Amino acid sequence: MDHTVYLDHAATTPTDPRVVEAMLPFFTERFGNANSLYALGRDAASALEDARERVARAIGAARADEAVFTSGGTESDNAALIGLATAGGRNRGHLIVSSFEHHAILAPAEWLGKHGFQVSEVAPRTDGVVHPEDLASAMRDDTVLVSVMHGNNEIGTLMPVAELAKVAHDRGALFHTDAAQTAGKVPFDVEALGVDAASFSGHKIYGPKGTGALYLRRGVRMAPYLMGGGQESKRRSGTSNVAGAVGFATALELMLAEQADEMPRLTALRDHAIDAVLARVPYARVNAAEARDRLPHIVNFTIPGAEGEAMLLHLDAAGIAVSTGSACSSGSLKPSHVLLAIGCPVELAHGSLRISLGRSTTQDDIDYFIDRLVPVVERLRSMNPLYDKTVAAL
Amino acid sequence: MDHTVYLDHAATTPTDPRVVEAMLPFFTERFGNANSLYALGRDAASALEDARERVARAIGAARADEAVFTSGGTESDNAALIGLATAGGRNRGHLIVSSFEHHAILAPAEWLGKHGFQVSEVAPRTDGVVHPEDLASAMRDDTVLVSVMHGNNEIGTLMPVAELAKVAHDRGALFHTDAAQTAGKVPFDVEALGVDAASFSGHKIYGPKGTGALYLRRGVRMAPYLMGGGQESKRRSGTSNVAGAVGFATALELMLAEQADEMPRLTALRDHAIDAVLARVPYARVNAAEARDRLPHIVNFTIPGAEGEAMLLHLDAAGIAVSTGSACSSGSLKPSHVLLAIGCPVELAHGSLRISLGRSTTQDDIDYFIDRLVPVVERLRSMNPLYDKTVAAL
Amino acid sequence: MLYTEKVMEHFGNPRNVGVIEDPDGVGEVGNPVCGDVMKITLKVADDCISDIKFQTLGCGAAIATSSIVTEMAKGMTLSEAVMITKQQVADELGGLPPAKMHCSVLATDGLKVAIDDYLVKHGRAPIAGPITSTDPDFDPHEEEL
Amino acid sequence: MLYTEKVMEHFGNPRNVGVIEDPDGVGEVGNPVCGDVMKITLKVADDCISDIKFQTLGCGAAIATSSIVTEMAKGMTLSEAVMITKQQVADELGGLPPAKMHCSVLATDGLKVAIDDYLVKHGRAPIAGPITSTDPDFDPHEEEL
Ligand SMILES: Cc1ncc(COP(=O)(O)O)c(C=O)c1O
Ligand SMILES: Cc1ncc(COP(=O)(O)O)c(C=O)c1O
Repeated sequence: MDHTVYLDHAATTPTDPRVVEAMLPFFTERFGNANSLYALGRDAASALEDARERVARAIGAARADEAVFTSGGTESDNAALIGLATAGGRNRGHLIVSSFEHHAILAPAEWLGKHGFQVSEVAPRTDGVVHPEDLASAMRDDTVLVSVMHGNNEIGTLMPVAELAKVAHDRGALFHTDAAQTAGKVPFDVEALGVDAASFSGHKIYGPKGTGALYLRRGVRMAPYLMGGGQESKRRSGTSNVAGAVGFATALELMLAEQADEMPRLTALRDHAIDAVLARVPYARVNAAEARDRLPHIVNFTIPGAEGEAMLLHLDAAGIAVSTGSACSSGSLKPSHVLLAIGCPVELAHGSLRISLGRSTTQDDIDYFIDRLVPVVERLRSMNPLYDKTVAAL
Repeated sequence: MDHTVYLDHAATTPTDPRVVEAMLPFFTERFGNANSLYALGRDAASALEDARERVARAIGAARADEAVFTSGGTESDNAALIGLATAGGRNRGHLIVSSFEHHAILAPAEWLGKHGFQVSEVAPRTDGVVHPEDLASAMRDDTVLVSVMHGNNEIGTLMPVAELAKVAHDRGALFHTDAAQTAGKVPFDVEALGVDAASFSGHKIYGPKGTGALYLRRGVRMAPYLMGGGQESKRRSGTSNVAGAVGFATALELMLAEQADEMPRLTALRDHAIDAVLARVPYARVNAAEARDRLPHIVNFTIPGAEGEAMLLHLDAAGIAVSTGSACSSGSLKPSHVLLAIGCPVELAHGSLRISLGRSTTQDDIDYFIDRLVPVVERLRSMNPLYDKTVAAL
Repeated sequence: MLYTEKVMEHFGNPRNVGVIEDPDGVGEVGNPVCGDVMKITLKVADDCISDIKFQTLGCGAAIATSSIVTEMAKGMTLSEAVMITKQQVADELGGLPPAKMHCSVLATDGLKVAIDDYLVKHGRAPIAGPITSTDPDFDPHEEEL
Repeated sequence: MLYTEKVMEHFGNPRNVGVIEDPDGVGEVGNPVCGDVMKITLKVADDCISDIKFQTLGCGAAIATSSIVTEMAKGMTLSEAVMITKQQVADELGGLPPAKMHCSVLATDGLKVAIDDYLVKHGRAPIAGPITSTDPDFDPHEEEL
């Protein structure tokens, strides 16, 4: 793995060495159970609460206890959807999710649909954005919960979350947003956005895998998802992963500290990549290109006539790591539900390629990627029995 | 925290430096998403599968894919109870748990009881053991699942799991056991025990907090608890915590490698502690003393006339870490449900103290603990307005 | 759950521990099934609490609240002392974890019972009235989320 | 999901890529909506496959199975070639991830269609019969757990 050009930061990121450093003492020395009353336990509890305060501050939460530590974005999403829907023993009602949510939202929504609730999907438009008017038309009197992601992990579009939350609130529903891809990368403030709950994931922001958080506005009731010893003020049981909480808090703070410099840097690199791909790969297009509000680091291309996985594997052979969409669906042959949701024809969706930039990314990385992409696409197109037909139909 | 005598290994353990060492590369270097197809992802996937094989081997599983990585004992317990009960869309049926399970079992059992299932509790006898005959009488034709822990975390008794599993199987029910306190400490083999599912926790065996595993026998169907990207062969979603899995596997292997030496060493220290406490603290007794099969490292005392938390705090002031039961219930005033389940009168249950030994424990630690315990008990008893009455009633 | 430094200080060095010989008033509240029992003995002079001692079986908060309530009450008039609230006891200790708030009820209740005991023994009307901790609906274990 | 070395080798260096000019038989299977399309052209001499080439739009497994099936078929009699099973194709590659097994169906189907095309064009009866991948109930995306 010598010459790795890593362009898959939306799938995961390396843990920042400063984060590892911050975690280390909590493995071997300050290892107490944060629920234990003696000094070692109190020390762990105070580290945990300190981490909680730092997270709360970083996301603009009014109170530290609004942040609940979890095992990652998936758990936060599952807990939010199911926990908010079923709070107080509720077993029916209507909920709305956008149709291009991560599967960590779609799957629990489907589960709720099989367990007494009614679930509607609100589709993004072709610009990759869920429009408040569309949410408004989907709202019903019995809508209890709306979940629309802050930023999409495959195409990088940002949603007007504050307006969407207002639409939900106007009809008396709670609003949750999946901020796994956005917190730390673009400004994110739970008070400014007015959300009731939000999900975060550590490994997307140079924190450790297996860490995350759920923001839960004070006063919002949630049935706990992991049940047991009653940790996290009874909202999430399981012995507190103090090292993980400290790592997550440290990672999030570092993101904020570097955001002002890193956002424009990545935006420029991304735009350079877009320009070069469009110039050098015939017929290539950027998915949801028209959205103005976007994450600085994610761009999704459709390359007609070349299949995504095949491009990925050839680029891998050249030491370049990219993805065809969400890492979760690797190994599946289903085309991306995100691309389909924004109206990309299924045969084009098979030819998608996502690159996502991060701290390590340089202009050289981008140039190397494009220099390799061009011949890969040519080669695959030359092997494609339908290439001429495909191009003619564009 | 200079003079800490740590006697609370059942609450949590420090991560072994060899475990930390094994994990480190997976934070910063080998950080790929195990679901990604390129080299960095395949490297992560192979480390994950290697860890899975090591875990499977350590618990005697026939196949590596019977081990599912989770975020800890609590998640494993929740997933097993709810996932096995509701597999294939089942929404009714009868289940049995023992009444002195950890709350990570009792709470999801209660949840199932509110969601269509009927739940019975089978009580341990005063020896702290769930007897197969008692389970047999609780079985019904519609019993779908039985969960009885392998070793109790508060009193250290071991259950005849192989016989209990047979009782369940004879009536067509699945059998799950919570092995969070036992795996690695005493022989544990899923094939020999014949269980269908078993829960494990990393931080009880010198592994990292926030890690664990669920054994799921090949062919046993389970509704996934964390839903999303379909990781872990669709049985547990969420980006794989590779560092955590490697840490957990390493910790478990180290436990096995050292078990033959460590078990008798801890047993001797424990028995020394028992002898000394009984000799030097009037009226002290060992809870569930009559059970022959026990964990080497856990012993629970009842000290009539002295309250548990008060003893704990005074011992803490002397640099000694002990617990009054499960760390989870610290901060609650409810007396231990475990002690009540084995018939300990509630007023005595308030006076319980658990010590649990581990790798760092020496004979000096035990002696220091007892030297400090004696005056603490004397002092508290001298402040107890009911002490004479309590003693007279014993 | 975290105790304040002041709680720990009173727990480690409780004031006024013991039993007054030949007391003017005695109050015993709580019961061992709940895990907390407190006994207050006091001496009264000129309707003031001239001496007060306690014995307590219970957790750190039970001992600390017992200790502080005796310190607070010593020297007070009886009618001042019965007015001490559980919140004042908790505040005096720099706060108590929510799960432990009931301990301060125990402390004020013990004091009230001892005062009324003195009054009734001297043929006077009780002034403290019914105590919360004997209310059958009072569940000290009900924690708030 | 992991590909074997042999899959990766055939993906990286596929054999017999291209289109035979003036072929004796042509088979095109799959469709772009499913993401996989394969076209086989072949030459026949003495009822043996004397030359064979493929073009494939598809994933790594689609390209590797296409490549290997042409290698396997080359030199076989037509009746031998139609007997090549998806399992043999997968085995020849050292196995395929479960989710990708359908790719080997595509490869054997393409071969079968090309052979029957040759036979029918020459006024003979087709020998391969119906192909699985055109079965409307066939869902290549149905993974096994
Ligand atoms: C938008 C979004 N939500 C949720 C998740 C799941 O997070 P995790 O991998 O931490 O479980 C991811 C990434 O996998 C994501 O991109
Ligand atoms: C028997 C038992 N089961 C489950 C658990 C929960 O495990 P974890 O803390 O890893 O969530 C524990 C310890 O807390 C335990 O002792």
